[in-house]
Amino acid sequence: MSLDTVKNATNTPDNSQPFAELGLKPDEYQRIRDILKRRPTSSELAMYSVMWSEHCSYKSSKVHLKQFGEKAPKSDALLVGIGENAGVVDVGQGYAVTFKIESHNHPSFVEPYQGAATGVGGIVRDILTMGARPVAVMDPLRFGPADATDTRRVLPGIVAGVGGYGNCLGLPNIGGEIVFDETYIGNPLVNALCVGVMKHDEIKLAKASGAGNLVVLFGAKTGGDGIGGVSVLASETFGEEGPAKRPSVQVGDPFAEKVLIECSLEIFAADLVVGIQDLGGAGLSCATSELASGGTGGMQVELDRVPLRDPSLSPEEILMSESQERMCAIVEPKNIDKFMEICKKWDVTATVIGEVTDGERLIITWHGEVIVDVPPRTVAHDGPVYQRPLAKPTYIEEVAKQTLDLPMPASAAEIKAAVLKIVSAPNIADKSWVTNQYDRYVLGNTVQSQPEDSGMVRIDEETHLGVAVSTDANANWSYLNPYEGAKLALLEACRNVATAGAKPLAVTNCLNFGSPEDPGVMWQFAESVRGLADACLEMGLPVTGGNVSFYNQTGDVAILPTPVIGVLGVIDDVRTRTPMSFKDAGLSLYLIGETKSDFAGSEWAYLHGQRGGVAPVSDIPTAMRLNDLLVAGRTEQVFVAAHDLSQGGLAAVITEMTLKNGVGAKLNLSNAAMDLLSETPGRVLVAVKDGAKLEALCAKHSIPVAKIGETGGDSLIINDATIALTELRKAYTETLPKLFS
Amino acid sequence: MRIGVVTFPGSLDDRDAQRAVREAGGEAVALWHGDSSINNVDAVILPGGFSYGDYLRCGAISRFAPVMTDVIAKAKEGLPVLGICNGFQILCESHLLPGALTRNKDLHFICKDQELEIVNNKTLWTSDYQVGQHITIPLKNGEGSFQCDDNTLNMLESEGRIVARYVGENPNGSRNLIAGITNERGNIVGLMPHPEHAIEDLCGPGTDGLGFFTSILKAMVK
Amino acid sequence: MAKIIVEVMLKPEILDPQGQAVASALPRLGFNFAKSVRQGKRFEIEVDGEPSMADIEKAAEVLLSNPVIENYTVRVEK
Amino acid sequence: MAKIIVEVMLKPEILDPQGQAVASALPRLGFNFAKSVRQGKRFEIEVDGEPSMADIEKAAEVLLSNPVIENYTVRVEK
Ligand SMILES: Nc1ncnc2c1ncn2[C@@H]1O[C@H](COP(=O)(O)OP(=O)(O)O)[C@@H](O)[C@H]1O
Ligand SMILES: [Mg+2]
Repeated sequence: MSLDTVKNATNTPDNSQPFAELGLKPDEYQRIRDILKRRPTSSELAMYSVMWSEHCSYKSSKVHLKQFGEKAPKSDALLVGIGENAGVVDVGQGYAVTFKIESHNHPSFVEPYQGAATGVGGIVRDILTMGARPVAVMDPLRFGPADATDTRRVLPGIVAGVGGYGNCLGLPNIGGEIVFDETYIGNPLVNALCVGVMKHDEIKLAKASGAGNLVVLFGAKTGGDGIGGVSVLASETFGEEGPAKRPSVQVGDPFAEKVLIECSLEIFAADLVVGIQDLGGAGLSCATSELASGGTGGMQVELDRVPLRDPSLSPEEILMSESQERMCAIVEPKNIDKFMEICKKWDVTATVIGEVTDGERLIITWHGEVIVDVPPRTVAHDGPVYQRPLAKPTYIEEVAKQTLDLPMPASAAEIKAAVLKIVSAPNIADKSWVTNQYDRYVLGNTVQSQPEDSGMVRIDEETHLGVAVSTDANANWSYLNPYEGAKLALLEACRNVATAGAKPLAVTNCLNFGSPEDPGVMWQFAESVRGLADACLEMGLPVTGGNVSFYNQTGDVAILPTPVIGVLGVIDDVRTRTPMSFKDAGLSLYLIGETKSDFAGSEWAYLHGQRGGVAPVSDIPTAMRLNDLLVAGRTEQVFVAAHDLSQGGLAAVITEMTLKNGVGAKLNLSNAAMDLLSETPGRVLVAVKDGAKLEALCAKHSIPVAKIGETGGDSLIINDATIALTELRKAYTETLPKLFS
Repeated sequence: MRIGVVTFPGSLDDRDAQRAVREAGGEAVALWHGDSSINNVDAVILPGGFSYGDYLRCGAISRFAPVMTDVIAKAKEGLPVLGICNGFQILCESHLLPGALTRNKDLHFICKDQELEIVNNKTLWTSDYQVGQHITIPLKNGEGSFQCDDNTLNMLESEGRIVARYVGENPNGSRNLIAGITNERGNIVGLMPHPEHAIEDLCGPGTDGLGFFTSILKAMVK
Repeated sequence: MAKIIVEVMLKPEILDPQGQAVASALPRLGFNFAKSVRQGKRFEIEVDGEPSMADIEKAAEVLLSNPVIENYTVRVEK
Repeated sequence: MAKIIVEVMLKPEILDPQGQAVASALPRLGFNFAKSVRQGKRFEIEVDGEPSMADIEKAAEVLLSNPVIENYTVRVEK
């Protein structure tokens, strides 16, 4: 095929172009023609199609995501907000922390290992791009039923991929989630979170300013990886028989990324870049257009200078290639030699591919001929915006009417059986078969990781300043009530951070949903965003960034609405954090917060095949008082241990607390079934030496608290039911190895 | 006491090894794989990580790094060298230590707190431990299964050159539960688990690992 | 007793970080003969009797290789 | 332009967990033909001109294989 230059496009206005195959609607194609006042060249068409795809343009979600900005509480902590590669918050002592979640769901279904691996690689580059040193990762995951054949294919591959890439980068994995549900079969969710740390004055932005400055592409060579992947993958729903369009998958090279990280940090430290952008989805199309529109607008790129792994690539393919482990920097000419020197030291390929120009156009040439001449904003930011129709799905009212009919254990035998049943359920059971494949120690600053409520890393060895991060979603509640579900997920993530004694500071999210072309799904999405925005406003927490993943559905069956919420908290002295478990006998066990009969969306209901009922309703003022209480209790050293109650309720929590250090407990419960299995949000089980001190603290924050038992012995005793820890451990730890080894 | 820690492309636990040296009271000197010499440090640590991505075989490519020429030459003359995890793999690939480290028997990367028994405290790196002492330090690798032929194994056993063994279930399929070995002279030690991640209570399973670093510092003042 | 050899290589368009690492290490050791290196897997399968080639092909496709990124070849060794 | 094939297999006495894993997975998938499986590496090296076989043998011995646990074979592919 001959080169389609701008001149050629002008002379052949009527050539028909495959815009539909590239995922563009006729009116979108027409808009491109209006913008350019001619037909686009094939390279321009490639750029627009990939940048205007759902994944890159957020065309279906934009109108809703706006709320995060509009409702945003004013927060002095926010240094960089939504719109950059990741938000940045001030954590004190001159430190800034950046964190973000991104999804890599569809690629991980097609090729579990590489899909998950490159998912980790992508989010780490986003964090690096902000100027930060990545210091930890997390991996919220969702799978089909644990015993489904496809789960046996997908889960081990995804876990190996998350570990294979993260371990090789030397980033501790400090947490995540593993949840099984029918709706994720064929649509596993691989969300990856990365946290990075820098000093305030080290923050970098994606902008190309200063005419004459050089555009430098560095890192891996460009190959045919995932060409069109970004639009195809994220915009095409999967048919029954599997992915509608199987993309050429991207293969990650974690070693190349590790070297790229160290090389980039050395370049940042020498202050050699004006702007920087990672190459993720949409590759060079995204990097060049975002850099240019982030700056003054003018940029000239000689595409034939791009180092290729596969010399047969056409200019269109080079622009769309999603080859991993690449970065694009804007460098002043006076600094280019130093820049190249550092790249040479790290054996990183670096090439000047163009320069920043006056004017407002992004011009790309191929062997001297102009193949792209566009206003970069129109590619990067002026994509289509959809007001997708919303309709409350009929199931909402139906499930709300259903009344649950669940067995309520009463006798000692029933209580014992119920506890063993719930703690051996795949969703509750010990996840160390997975997490033991992740390095949690590297970098030497991991204070908490799995199975603690939140991951915690030290960021200053002298002052002991640290951050805690948790990600949460309760899709069962979101299914029953998306608005409350999103709020409750935020509250849980905050509580998980506060339980360790850290103060919640900022929010990120990854919104995983079905097809936005389904009004019911779109309603779930809109309600979730509204709930999250309202809750963030009420709690004074800024949303710093996030990601949206649509089309997670097989045929017309969508996944449960799964808004994964990440919360970052700061803790002034990590040495005083409250751990999840106790080592001593004779401590008093208190339940903070009130237990109601909340079985809708509970694990107990799920285990009995019941999805209906009315989800709990969030109580934000109380939740905020509880968080203050937890932080205060840590500072005043009231708690020996504290553990948040969520899926699996008290039964799961007391099991985890006793098994962690092999110290038993005795509980006296007035209503064993409800106390053990209900999942009323806003509760924390604590172990204390001085009960009076705790009661005073709770009174001060007007939070109900009740003594329910004490620690000690080698079994878990609940009223007159006795479970030896050995038996409890067997039930809790055997499930995953049995399924996946 | 100046202890060099070599950073290869893909080294990960190099900063942690330096921190451990400082915690033990020594001076940590960063060495670069491309350096032509170890500029007269008193001992060298080859840290853990995935040097060169563990591609081909763990340590196979790093072994040929410029700095290794000097490390290998001086190690043969008695320079104290500790290879941790990837460092152990590099020492085996360099044939400074016998045997090889291969895929864990269950084929997974393993990260866990591992109990070890110290079986030789005559090396420069283990003198602060008691023979028979049990310690717990992190084990984290995908290719930590120590393999060698029967003759080599008998030699290691009969010459008392096994430094530490895994206690309890064999985590990775290593022959005779071998977690670490030394050379005839006892100046070179290779260890699969990570003592540098057990030097403080906060960010690891206690301080059992510190002994490797205090041992060498004492050995060098003598 | 026959021996079956299954060779699995990454498809040509797929990135091969291992092969690249080897290719760039060779010159550093003074070996300059390699234009490019690809690294793959080789399985030696001892079989008794006369297994059906179809079976072995199937096994190579579903277990020994990942058709998304790899190609395989099967042959019987005399 | 010639292509050189280097095959590297673990020595028979060295434990091969990958081969074992394959051997035990095959029957589970209904394939019962395998008596034993060994997994090794295969390198495809593109060379231009006529490299000295001695060079290639040397590279296979010092870099591509580890004599402590592996054997290798080198051949030129037509
Ligand atoms: N659900 C969301 N909530 C808040 N911000 C979001 C969300 N989804 C996307 N964003 C923001 O939109 C911008 C573009 O997202 P994205 O294209 O994923 O960035 P990148 O390509 O660097 O990953 C980012 O600043 C991202 O944080
Ligand atoms: Mg980005």
